[in-house]
Amino acid sequence: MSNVTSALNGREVTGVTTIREGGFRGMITLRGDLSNANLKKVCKAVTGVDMPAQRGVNMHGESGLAWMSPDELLLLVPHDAADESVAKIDAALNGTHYLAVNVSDARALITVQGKGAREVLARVCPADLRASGLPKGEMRRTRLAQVPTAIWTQDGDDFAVICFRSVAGYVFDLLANAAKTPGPGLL
Amino acid sequence: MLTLECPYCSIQADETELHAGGEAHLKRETVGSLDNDFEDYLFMRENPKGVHFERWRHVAGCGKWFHAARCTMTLEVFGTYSAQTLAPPKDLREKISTKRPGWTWRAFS
Amino acid sequence: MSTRLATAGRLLDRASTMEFTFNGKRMQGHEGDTLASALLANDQMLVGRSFKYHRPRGLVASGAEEPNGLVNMGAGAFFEPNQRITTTELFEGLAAESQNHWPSLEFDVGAVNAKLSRFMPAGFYYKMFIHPRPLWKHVYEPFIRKAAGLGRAPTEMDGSSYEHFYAHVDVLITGGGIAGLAAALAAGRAGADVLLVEQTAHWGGRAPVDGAQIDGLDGDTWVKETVQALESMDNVTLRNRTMGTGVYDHGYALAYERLTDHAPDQDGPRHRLWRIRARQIVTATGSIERPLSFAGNDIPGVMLAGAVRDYAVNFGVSLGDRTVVVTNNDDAYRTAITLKDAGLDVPVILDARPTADGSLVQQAREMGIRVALGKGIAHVNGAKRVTGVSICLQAGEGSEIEEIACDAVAMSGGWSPVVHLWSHCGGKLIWDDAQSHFRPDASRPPLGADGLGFVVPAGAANGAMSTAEVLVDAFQAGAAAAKAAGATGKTGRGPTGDTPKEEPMAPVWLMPQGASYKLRSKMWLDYQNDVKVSDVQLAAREGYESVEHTKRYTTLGMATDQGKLSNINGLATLAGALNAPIPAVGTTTFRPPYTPISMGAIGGEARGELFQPLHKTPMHDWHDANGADWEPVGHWRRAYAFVRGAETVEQAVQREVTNTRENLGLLDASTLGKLIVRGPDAGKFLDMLYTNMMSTLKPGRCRYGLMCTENGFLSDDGVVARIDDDTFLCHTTTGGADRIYAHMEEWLQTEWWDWQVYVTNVTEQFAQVAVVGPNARKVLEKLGGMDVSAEALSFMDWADGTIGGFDCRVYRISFSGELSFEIAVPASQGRAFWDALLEAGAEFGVMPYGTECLHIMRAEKGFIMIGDETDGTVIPQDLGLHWAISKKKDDFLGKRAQERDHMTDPTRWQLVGLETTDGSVIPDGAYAVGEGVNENGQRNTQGRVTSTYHSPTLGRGIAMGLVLHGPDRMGEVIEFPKVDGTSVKAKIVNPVFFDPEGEKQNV
Amino acid sequence: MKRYSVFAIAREAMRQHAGWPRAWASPTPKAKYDVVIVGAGGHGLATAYYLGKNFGITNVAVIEKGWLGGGNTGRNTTIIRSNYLQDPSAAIYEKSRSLYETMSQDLNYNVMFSPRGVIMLAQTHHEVRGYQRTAHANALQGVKTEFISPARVKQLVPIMNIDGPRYPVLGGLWQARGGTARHDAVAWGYARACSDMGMDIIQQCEVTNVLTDGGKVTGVETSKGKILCDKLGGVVAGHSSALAEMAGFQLPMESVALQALVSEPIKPCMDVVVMANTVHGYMSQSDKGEMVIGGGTDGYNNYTQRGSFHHIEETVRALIETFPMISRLKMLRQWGGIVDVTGDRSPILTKTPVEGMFMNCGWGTGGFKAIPGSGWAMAELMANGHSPLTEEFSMNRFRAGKFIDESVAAGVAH
Repeated sequence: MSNVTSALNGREVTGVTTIREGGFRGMITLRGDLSNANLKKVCKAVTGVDMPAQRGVNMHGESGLAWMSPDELLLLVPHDAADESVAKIDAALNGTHYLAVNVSDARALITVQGKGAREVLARVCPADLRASGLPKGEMRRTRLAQVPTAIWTQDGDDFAVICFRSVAGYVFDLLANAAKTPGPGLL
Repeated sequence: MLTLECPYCSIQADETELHAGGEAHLKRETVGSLDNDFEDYLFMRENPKGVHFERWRHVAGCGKWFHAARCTMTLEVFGTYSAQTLAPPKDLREKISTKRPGWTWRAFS
Repeated sequence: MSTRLATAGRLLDRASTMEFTFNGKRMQGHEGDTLASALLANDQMLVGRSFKYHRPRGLVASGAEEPNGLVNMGAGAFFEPNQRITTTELFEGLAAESQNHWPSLEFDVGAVNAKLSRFMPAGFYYKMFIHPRPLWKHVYEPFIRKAAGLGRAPTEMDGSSYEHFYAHVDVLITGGGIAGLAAALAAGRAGADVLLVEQTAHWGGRAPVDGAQIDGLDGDTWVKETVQALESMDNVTLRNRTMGTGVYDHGYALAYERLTDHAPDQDGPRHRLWRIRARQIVTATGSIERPLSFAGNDIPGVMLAGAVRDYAVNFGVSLGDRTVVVTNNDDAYRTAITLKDAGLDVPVILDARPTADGSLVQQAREMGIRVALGKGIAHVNGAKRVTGVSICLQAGEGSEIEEIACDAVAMSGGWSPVVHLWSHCGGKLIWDDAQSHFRPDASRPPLGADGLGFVVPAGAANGAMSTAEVLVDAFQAGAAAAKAAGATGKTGRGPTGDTPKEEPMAPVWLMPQGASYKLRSKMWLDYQNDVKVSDVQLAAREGYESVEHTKRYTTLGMATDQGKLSNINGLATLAGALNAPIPAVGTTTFRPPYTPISMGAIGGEARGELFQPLHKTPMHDWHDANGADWEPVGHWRRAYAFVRGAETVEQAVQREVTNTRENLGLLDASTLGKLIVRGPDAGKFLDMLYTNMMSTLKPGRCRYGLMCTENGFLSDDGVVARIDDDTFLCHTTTGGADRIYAHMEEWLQTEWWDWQVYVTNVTEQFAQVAVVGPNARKVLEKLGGMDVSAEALSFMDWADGTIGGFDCRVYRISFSGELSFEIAVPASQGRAFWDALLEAGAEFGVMPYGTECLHIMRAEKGFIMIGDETDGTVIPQDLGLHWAISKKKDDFLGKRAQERDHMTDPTRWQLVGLETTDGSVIPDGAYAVGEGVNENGQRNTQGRVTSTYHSPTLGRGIAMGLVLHGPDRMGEVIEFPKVDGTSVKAKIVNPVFFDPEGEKQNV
Repeated sequence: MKRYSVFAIAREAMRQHAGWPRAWASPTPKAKYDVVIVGAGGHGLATAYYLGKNFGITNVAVIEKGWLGGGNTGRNTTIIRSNYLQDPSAAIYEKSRSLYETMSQDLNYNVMFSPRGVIMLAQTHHEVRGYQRTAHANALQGVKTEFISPARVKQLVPIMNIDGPRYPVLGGLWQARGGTARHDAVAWGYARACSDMGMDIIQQCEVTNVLTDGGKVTGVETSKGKILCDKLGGVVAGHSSALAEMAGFQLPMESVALQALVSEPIKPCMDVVVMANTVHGYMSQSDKGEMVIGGGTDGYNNYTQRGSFHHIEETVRALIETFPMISRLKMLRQWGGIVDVTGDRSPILTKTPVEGMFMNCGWGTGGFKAIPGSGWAMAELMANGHSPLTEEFSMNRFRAGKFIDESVAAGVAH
């Protein structure tokens, strides 16, 4: 619908490493007992993927499940499927103690793609971004410069960054600035 | 620049991803407590030169609070553990005893 | 004179010539030169003036330890003071000027200080300028400040950019000499992730200059092959022009990469600050030669012997035609031999030792160089450059035996390991008698997070002084570090080196041993700060016996080289004066950085737009384009007012208030915190967090609540909406969203972890607009959708629905006293919703309003504002908010604290309204005075204003304030002095100034 | 005592400066003193000095585990101001500031008190209101301050960027008679004057126990043996908790690292002290020409005198934003000190549960400016058992909830 705008309107800067706003994505914060069978079942039903291990991200297309903490998952779904997904979870977990909220619009998704992506991130991120420190399929909740973010890679080369919507411009500028020049070639 | 392992996500977290939360294992005093007990609870702080137990939050991470046992003289970290406990775990206390024989902290040793 | 030799210069590309200027004079150098070597090649011996006496200064060293060669460099946005010329690579067009002189380097009026130096011993300023008192500030101090200070202050915003880089490695090796290379070989072969950094542009350090033979190869060849071998390893990264600057706790280290200093036209950041987490750090930082203390050792032309050799071998530059070498060790003979080989004259080697017969000594003799044993320099002759030396017996008192003409002196007092990085984080030192230096005590390393050592010293930095020893020691260090970092591969055999047999050095701290006061007052320890042997001795005599006292009293080692040349000599002088062994005197603390690093690099990318994250609401861009006068609120910016046309900000505010009261206002309220609290225990939890009862709130209803800290003070407020039996939505202040969310998590995780409650922060999920004013309902009805009538949605109700096609949640709450709806839509639709309200509201006189209008309207209604009425010392009871403090609850955060004596004291100031008797506005922050003064002579007070405005609605000044017994004193007039000496009188009134019955908001 | 003056210098210059006596003696401890002060930092030495000067009590030992002035006195950024909001703070800091005015003459030691002026920048409307409040309070407290315009700020500090863009300067709280002094000289000057009064300054002497008898202090056990006394003053900053523990009581405080840094020296470019609380940084230029910059404190207990680097980073980036020209200066040195921070971040000057023992501690990040006032008040408290200046700073205030909270006005380390 034309009334809808993402945080950065799909901004991108192309280059050796391309920084792009990842557009709309449905995101749901789910807090609860992650070992609960119903919870696992509905998560699978909504996203099509299995429950990830500690720090893991399992993705299938636009959908996926990310482990955020021992009692928190982030569900990724198509943007327009977020509300109905929350409804499905509510139905499935009715009677248990949990919290499911659509947070799609509270977040922004920025991708860092191409050669040098790890080193673009390493300019502003204190986490160990070596392939051994941040392997494929694992999410690191950390900070980029002065704001909290979550970053992960599915293929080991391209990265996705989730941050709060209000600071999407800051994070984008930060990454675009870092991507202007080549890194030292360590990672 | 400390690093502490978050016991909830098993990440070696950088100090800048953490928030320091002061002394651990405080017992909350509230309505009905004596003035000096309430004062102790809010203001009297262990300030040892040596083994200390404290609270941290993995704030730019999983968001969980946890406990750490640390030496304030060398900054050695003896271990981190759950925030949902009233006392340091026994194995950690024993580990500290091998490194700092005779240590005490409040009622713990 | 110093000049360029016809041959030699292993680092030079003689085919490439570069032009540069020094004090405006055009000069030429070659690619590969440093600014220092290029200046010497142009016979520019005089490079600066000292700090205190403005003595003429020439180069003493060839590397990072250089204290004298500092220049102003560049211009405008690229100007930089205190650039060290020995570490400045020459580039085409470089423009440098010398510092700390007036009117010129050659003729400096400040040099009169040198003539008066006998009146300016160590600490002289503590003893004079005491009377008369005002003169210090107005006469003496400005004079001293002007005389000090070295380089010029930059005036413009820096034109360069900077960046950080976070690296995690197994082994960080600092120093790319043969020790660092050998350590990297070992660690790399063992399979560790290795980062090797070298401060200069070249690998190999001193070894090639010193003629080292390694694995049967000459130094240069071995270095080249080893660098190639390391570059071929995937797990090893080499960075030159990158200095290890500091070691911090838990394996944290900083390295400072100078990316474009040598090529200013190149794009990209100027410096990169590496922020490294290493499991192990190898310090292969080499050693630094010590000067000798003889009279006149600061005259331009006196240089460290190793530096003389560096300039000759690396840059093909001779310091002089006739160089006297003075030493207490064999190494300086290498300089004599090198100079002789280059066809220069070495009239004599003065060796303070009574005997010397090592192979280098023999070689020098065989070359026909005169070696005078047991001799030293009584004094150097010359003023702005060396013209000769007078020779004396080292064992004597300085009687002149012979005078020798020369134009350069190469001195060597032995070598000290660079222990800075070892020491930064607590590594301890031991005194090595044989070498007369401090070196790392391997048994007391800096301790990491696991309580084990994480720094391994290697090579000369560990006290290994010969090529052979360096290689063995460094290779072992690399292997040990790799192993400690968890690498398990085999390291194989390490490189081996050949070393000529050297004889022991002899400590010489004073030359000659029995030097008179006159000589001692001409022996420089710290060249830049003008600290002499006599100064240290005076300090000791006056009781400044601790090494830290001496350092601070004399300023020894506090110059920009941080004592790299002077510390050991100063310590030895102090030990001598105290008649104590040197190790008993101890060392000063080594602090980062190893050499100064740019503030720009420390700040990194965080400048301009990236200085701090700017939080933006979905409507931010509209505000920006429509006259928003921004106000920072936390990391958000909120519009203070929307300024139209030629009006002032104040006029805009008054217009917005009037329009909202009369027509229709819109406020972007998106920044207010929104927290979802859910679970069977959510009500119980909120009852603990808020002072009032939240568990009794009915779904569909809203309630205003107060939060206190456990210490009792009011910390936040906001409207809570109950969504369903298990779910609440808590609004916080703008600054409170993250803080209160964290506060909730803290209590849930660390105190009430068995309570079934989940919290999440949905602040940014929604754009929230306050639609306020008599026409508020009209515009919503025009947009159409849900029923917003008074019957369907009464005051303090909320409902979900649609308005104008937007899914939304509407809260019927008011912070202005007007008919008001706060409407939340998904953030992605926020801008469209805002636009729709503006369009539909046009016929109803819609105008957006800012935070100041909000503040005035709430003050007219007597509503408190967190941050105005509260300041961290105010409890809800002070604000007359008893109605919001539940009497029924056994407990809530802050309740016990509010029972303490001082909190229940009836003399606590209480909230009232204040109406000025003359209609004016009480100044912000004014206090109401009481009678008399207190025990400390301060005027007694009886209250203060907390909020004060001109109310356009009432056409007069209104205020809220905290006043002693205020609510009992209605109608009384109290006095608020202004800072200009006048005062304003105000009547104590009810704080609700406008529509006390709520007739406007309840329609 | 040989008096210091330009004439004395001239005289000594003619004889190779051989006639300068020791600035202070280095005696072995006596068995007993009337008063023992633990800690020969600025506060401890000032306490001893005013005990002697104001109360004639000179049978005093000041004992120090390291070298005198070697703790926070010699590690701070030397800012002196008294523009505090709360009455008790303003009283003691203004007393202190006024004593700095004449300290060089009182001590016959040039401590280089430089009343060059201190500005606290207001960069949000909230800060404007806060500092206007302080200015009003100060006027009634006898502290001379004024709230000045951005133009005046720019005039006083031409190198400042007052236009933002992020945090434009909206004004500032200006205290013209605030400034700086030479920190080491303050300790040395007091030490020399104390020694001259016959007091013993005993360095390299560590207290290992506090001796009491029937709840009354009798002396201290030290690395140089037992030293008895009638009254004991603990003035040991970051180590106060440890000393209190020896005496069997606890203090409401924690010890953390506070950091500072200096640039390389440059020619004079900033004549005043600037504190910028919104961006968290403060800066002055020393007489040597170094830009002296204060950093923040760590959030965790620490006795290492080393802090975490990110505080340096945060401070430097804040100051680059405020003073863009410093970007091309270089950091010469960074260091840390251990400060003791109380529950309300205000100091404690107090009697203790041990009769005859007094504590002066908790100055947190702002102790240097308080040295003479703190010593003056502490001496009065120890001599008379009461001082109007220390009344509100009792350690018992926390129990009643009677805090002295200055964070209301300034949220930054200072």
